[in-house]
Amino acid sequence: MKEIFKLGGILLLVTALASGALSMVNKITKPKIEEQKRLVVERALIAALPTADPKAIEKVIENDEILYYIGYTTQEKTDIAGYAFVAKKAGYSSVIETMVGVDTTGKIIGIKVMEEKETPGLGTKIEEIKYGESAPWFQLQFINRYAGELAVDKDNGPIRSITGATISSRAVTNSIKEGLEQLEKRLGGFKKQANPTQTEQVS
Amino acid sequence: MSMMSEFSKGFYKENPVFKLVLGLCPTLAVSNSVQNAIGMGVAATFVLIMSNVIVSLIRKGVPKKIRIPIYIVVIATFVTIVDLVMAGFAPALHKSLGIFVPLIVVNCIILGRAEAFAGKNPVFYSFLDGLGMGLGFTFALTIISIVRELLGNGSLWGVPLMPPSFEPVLLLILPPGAFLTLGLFLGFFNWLDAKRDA
Amino acid sequence: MENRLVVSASPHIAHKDSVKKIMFGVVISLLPAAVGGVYFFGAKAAWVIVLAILSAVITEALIEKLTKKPITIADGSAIVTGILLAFNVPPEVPWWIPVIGSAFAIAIGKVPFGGLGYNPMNPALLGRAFLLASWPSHMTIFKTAPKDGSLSGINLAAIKSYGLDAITSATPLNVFKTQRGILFEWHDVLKSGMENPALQAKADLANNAISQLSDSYANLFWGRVGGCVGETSVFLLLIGALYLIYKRYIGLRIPLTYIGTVAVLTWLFAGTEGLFSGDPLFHVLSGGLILGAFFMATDMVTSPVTPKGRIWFGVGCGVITVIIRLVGGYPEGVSYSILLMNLTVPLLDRYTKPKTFGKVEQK
Amino acid sequence: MRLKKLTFKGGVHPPEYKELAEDKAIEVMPAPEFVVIPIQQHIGAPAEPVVAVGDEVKIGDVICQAKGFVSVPSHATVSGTVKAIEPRPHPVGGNVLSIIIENDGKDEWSPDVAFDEKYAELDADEMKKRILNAGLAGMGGATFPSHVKLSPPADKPIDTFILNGAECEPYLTADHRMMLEKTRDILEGVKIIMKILNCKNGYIAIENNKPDAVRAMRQAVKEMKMDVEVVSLPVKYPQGAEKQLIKAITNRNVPAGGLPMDVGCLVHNVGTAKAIYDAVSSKKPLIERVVTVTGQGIKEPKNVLVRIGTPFEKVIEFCGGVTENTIKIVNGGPMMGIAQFSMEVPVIKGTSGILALTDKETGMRDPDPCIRCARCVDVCPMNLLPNEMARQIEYNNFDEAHQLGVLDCIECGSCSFICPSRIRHVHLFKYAKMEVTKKLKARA
Amino acid sequence: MDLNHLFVITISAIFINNFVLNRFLGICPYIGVSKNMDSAVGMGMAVVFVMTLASMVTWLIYDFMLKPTTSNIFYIIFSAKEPPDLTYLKTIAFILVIASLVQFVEMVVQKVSPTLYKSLGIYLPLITTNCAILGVAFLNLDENFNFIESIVNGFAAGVGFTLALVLMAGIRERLELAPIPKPLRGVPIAFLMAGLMAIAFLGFSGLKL
Ligand SMILES: Cc1cc2nc3c(=O)[nH]c(=O)nc-3n(C[C@H](O)[C@H](O)[C@H](O)COP(=O)(O)O)c2cc1C
Ligand SMILES: Cc1cc2nc3c(=O)[nH]c(=O)nc-3n(C[C@H](O)[C@H](O)[C@H](O)COP(=O)(O)O)c2cc1C
Ligand SMILES: Cc1cc2nc3c(=O)[nH]c(=O)nc-3n(C[C@H](O)[C@H](O)[C@H](O)COP(=O)(O)O)c2cc1C
Ligand SMILES: Cc1cc2nc3c(=O)[nH]c(=O)nc-3n(C[C@H](O)[C@H](O)[C@H](O)CO)c2cc1C
Ligand code: SF4
Ligand code: SF4
Ligand code: SF4
Ligand code: SF4
Ligand code: FES
Repeated sequence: MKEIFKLGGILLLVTALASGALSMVNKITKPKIEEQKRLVVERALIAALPTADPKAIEKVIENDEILYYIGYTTQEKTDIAGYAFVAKKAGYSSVIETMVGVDTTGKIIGIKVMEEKETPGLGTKIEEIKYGESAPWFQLQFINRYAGELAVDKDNGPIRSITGATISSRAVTNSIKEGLEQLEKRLGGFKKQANPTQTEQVS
Repeated sequence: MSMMSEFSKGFYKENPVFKLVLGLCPTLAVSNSVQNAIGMGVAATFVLIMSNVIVSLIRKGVPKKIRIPIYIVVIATFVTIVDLVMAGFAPALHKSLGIFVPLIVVNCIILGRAEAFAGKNPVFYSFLDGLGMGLGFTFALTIISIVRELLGNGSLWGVPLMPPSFEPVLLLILPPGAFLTLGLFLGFFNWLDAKRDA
Repeated sequence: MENRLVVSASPHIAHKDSVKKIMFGVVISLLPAAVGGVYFFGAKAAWVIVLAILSAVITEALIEKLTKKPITIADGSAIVTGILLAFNVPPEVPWWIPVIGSAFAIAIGKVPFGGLGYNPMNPALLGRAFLLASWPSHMTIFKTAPKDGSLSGINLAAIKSYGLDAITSATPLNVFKTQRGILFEWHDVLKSGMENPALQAKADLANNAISQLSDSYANLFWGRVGGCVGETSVFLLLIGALYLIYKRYIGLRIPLTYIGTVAVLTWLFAGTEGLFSGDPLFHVLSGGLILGAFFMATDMVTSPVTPKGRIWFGVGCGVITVIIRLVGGYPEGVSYSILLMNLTVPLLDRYTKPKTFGKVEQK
Repeated sequence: MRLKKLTFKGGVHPPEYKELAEDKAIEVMPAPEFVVIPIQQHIGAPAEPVVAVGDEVKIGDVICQAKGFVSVPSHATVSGTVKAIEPRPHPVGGNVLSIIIENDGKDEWSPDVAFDEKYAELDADEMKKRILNAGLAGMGGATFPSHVKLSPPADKPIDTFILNGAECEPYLTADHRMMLEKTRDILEGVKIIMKILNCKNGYIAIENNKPDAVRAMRQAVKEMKMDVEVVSLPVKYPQGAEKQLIKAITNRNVPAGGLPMDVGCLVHNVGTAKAIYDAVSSKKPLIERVVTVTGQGIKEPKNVLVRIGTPFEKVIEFCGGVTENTIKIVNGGPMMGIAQFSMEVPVIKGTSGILALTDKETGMRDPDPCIRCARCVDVCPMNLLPNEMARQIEYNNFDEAHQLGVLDCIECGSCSFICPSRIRHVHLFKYAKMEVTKKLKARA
Repeated sequence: MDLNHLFVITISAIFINNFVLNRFLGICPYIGVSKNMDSAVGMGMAVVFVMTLASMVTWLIYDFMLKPTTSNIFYIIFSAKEPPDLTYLKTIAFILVIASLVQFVEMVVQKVSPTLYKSLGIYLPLITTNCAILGVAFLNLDENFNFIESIVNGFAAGVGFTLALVLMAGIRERLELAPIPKPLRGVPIAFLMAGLMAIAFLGFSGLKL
């Protein structure tokens, strides 16, 4: 019995030491990790709203849910550069999340796929950057298009789908289209000032 | 025992993957690209070295009965360090290695070396053993991933290398490709050994 | 004279069949469908078949030569594998697809396990699954419409009159799957009470397309539809199957339970208007079901030896085929269902071992 | 009136080749210059020689005496001098102590042998004694002592007797000819057996490829006013195996490892029935039997009445000798018979046929790998998995083979016959049975 | 509780994302214990049991001890100012909990049912440091599963593991009796077979329920 307590004590001590050491490491890395998480969204927003001032992007929240973002051209927040939102839809083997930015007329000005776990080599081509190019060719096709045009070639639209990954291509395309339609409803039509319930400064 | 052999045995003679057939899950899971393979290899090597060193240091003071739990705590500590640092400084790698980073804890190479070697040998040898085994593991991961990435994606370290007309053998970077490649490598090394012994 | 006497255990006479005879029997039984493939899809289909056979045979001979084993290509099993692989790829694939597929089938699927008789899974289907996973674009795109027919099997007149051309550039099962998806989407929209005129138009088209599919039985039966080289003509395949049955090279347990299960399950679940609204005949005639049921699920090496085991094997193939066709990631499920059931063969054999004669009354 | 099809599960249809000899009436072969009579021609304990070298014997004299209950005596089959008592090659294998008698050509009979008018009134015990004294061992091939079979324990009464005239083995026609030529003798034998056992149901089972035998039997049964049924069975090997025969006729399953008497049945071969008649009516011992000498290798296939102990060579000579391309000499039928090293071996009580097979007939080839075609499984009358057992035995896994039921195998050879890969199942199973019994004994 | 959702989790864990064939977890026992059917079944049952239990326990630990919420027990016991974020200790906590849990189960089983111990117990120590068990705990976190979902996922993952293991065992018993080329015998052929199995399981990929 006594031995058990002794051994238990030693084990506890070792664990406590280890936890102590880890809490120190954690102090150093924690801010870094949180920064990384924020950067993912931030980078996506910058990509989606290239005309907005990165420091002047607000999120529109309702019931703890981010509905969309508003980007202003300057920090004075006088002119709206555009809106951004996250489009989601199930692809082949995962839910694909894309940050989409539109200008006030509803024209897409930037997109970035944030999250997907599609089949490597097939579905993941939605993020593929061809050698020598600077942006994923699949995503570039969406720039300057309006909701009405969005459909992949198999559905007689102009978006060239990835060979062998029509499902992923369709998921991205349709999620953006639906997101845009929803945003339009929320804004009460494009080219109009929205009526946000609550706004808050991002970054 | 020679220092050189403690270090070099991990590469071929006692290669953890090809010869000891240990640590298979990460080997299969992250060998789909050279980047992942080397990232995982370095992470595991770090944990191996550090846990070997610490275990060797404390080997005399640890009661026999609870040595395994204590080793596990030591290993888990270093794994957590790797996990946190990777999340903070190499988020992309962290994401693509996924749960296989924390799972280094249960990678039997590490506990195996602690138990079989570091618990019985002085610090410097344990360090060499950890380094050698870790590099051996990294080496195994790397050559598997070279085959898989080059043929399965037409690239190495993400850089396209094959002529544009090459159509990659996608299966190789899918799960079945991992099993098949490892199986063929294991068979190939058995064959090599048999040929050398003959 | 005396020293010439051979002493061996009984029996002292043997049936005249041999492995070689059986394998070449299968080759003969596949000829009608092969000729049909060439007739419907043109010379490139012939190329695919020839390349697949050559690759299978050469791969087997080469490995055996390198490993200094007896060369076994004369037994004909590699030829069967080659033909069946060719039957399972689209006619317009690049030349290296059948070559690599056959090589994989033999070099990975057969030889490492000990060669003929020991491979646990169907080599030809492994070859196909390998090709499908590696080069899905080549393996899922069908461009060649058969002679005298359309890819989807829908009659050309109907295509024109219904304005279906946009959705009929695919094989019948492809059309079925995508159009059924649209209908379900439309049902959801209807239920939610929203309006969506664009979708409604699509749903109307989908309804037309599906009803046209049902009217294409004759095309499916004769083979005037798109698809893989050897899978399209039910008629020609059945001629070969009858020959095999007549020769007793295959039994009926697997094919009948397989096809029966598919028919029942599709009748139950494959409709768009609830239970019992499916079209079993369409499902039995389309895709590679007939090819799979008579020529591939019956591969004796990779199917159970016990009578009951063969029945469960057929049922299992049927269930998985229907699951994949209705909710899976592919329009067609025959290949994968057979491969998956191959995995269960040792278990089936084990748990369906017949009771020894005389053991029945004991206990 | 039977509605069920009279058959059993499994079985094969080998080519019959019965036409070679079925129309040949039984010919009596003259006694040879010498005979070789092994002391063991039956299942059970070997008999004990009671003559010495140099002794003079007459036909029917006992030359070796039964030793124990499961054993039978043997008799001199020619008159003459005992020349030697030494091991000689035996058709069932190995060398067995044999009594060699030189024929003096006089054909003198032992005085005991005489027709007894009142034999039918003898009681069962006396009949059984005569049967034992006549040295009867089953002539269907298994050579089990007949008197033992006819003495079931009191708790296992036998209500059904089946006369086995199936002769399902290809080539063999001896039983067929006997049923045509000795119809009445056989039926008298049946009467005796049914009397000994006091059983009510009698069946005479004949495969329907012998319609003339069925007709002859039916006719004779009617004439003799016997209450037995002549059953015509579909042609399928091994229809004559007793468990399968009992299943086909009575639909009873003899338990695995059990005996026919466990289900109240007894089966005897037609040759045995005739011998029983001879033994009981005339005290005539078993000194000769009908042998079918046939096969493509025999120049003049015949059914021959041969003295027990006649060397194969002589019998074959009597049938014109063998052709050049003969590669196999078999004692028995082609499915279960035993291939011989030499033609010196003698005809014994269980020799139903002598086959000379040519290379073409045997279709011998080296085995291919098993392709799991399951034909062997489909044909096995015992419902075993021959392919699995064979594979386990090839890897010396006798425990697994035992579990798969190798001891239940009746060695009918259907599996090997049908196998396209020419797997030598029966060879493996015989070997495995030995190993398994050895192991079981060691364990016990 | 949405039963449909639980059904999807189950099917996904067994067939679509099979632990062994798709996620590469538990490969060592999969290769090591699949030579014989009886041990495969024993190991499988042990894994199902421990995975379910581990999913349950680690979920509780994570939600009530590590996560910075107001129901964190350290927050309650020490009445700290704000809930502590101890999530960085999850690896160390999980492995210790799983290891002691398995030990405890082993002891209980040994006491309560010696027969069960005989068939199951010998596999328990092997499982302690098996990545499949720890893996399921992390996956439950990754997927944000709630308590019930975690348990269902743990159970189904175990079943998926057992399925792959038992199928493999059946096939390997047959491969023992095959003339496999020497260098491939044993582990290499098992990997090739696993690869072919994984190809067959691709048939389930993209299943939409
Ligand atoms: C192993 C495997 C993984 C797949 N992964 C994806 C995927 O990530 N995204 C996708 O859209 N389709 C995927 N597919 C589906 C097929 O490629 C499917 O045929 C294709 O999506 C249909 O597109 P197509 O119309 O271009 O042929 C996968 C197929 C296989 C065999
Ligand atoms: C496979 C097999 C086939 C047999 N075929 C026959 C047959 O056709 N005729 C026959 O009389 N005995 C046949 N027998 C022998 C019988 O089972 C049984 O031993 C015999 O009929 C008993 O009679 P007996 O004691 O008079 O020899 C066969 C045995 C086996 C194992
Ligand atoms: C050890 C042994 C004991 C036997 N005991 C009897 C018996 O008591 N009664 C009986 O009718 N047959 C008995 N038999 C004979 C069998 O029933 C059967 O006739 C004989 O084995 C030959 O049959 P077969 O030619 O079908 O193989 C016995 C056989 C053996 C091997
Ligand atoms: C009826 C029958 C069906 C066959 N089906 C196939 C098949 O689907 N795929 C294949 O590779 N070989 C098939 N074969 C050939 C042979 O069995 C095959 O090559 C072996 O699986 C290789 O060991 C078949 C053979 C027969 C007799
Ligand atoms: S961690 Fe365990 S299961 Fe994995 S390789 Fe090591 S011993 Fe095997
Ligand atoms: S011994 Fe042979 S021929 Fe005679 S009855 Fe039996 S099986 Fe038929
Ligand atoms: S020899 Fe044995 S295993 Fe073969 S068929 Fe006859 S009873 Fe069955
Ligand atoms: S008949 Fe021959 S090849 Fe066919 S399963 Fe039986 S043993 Fe194998
Ligand atoms: S089981 Fe070995 S590392 Fe996963």
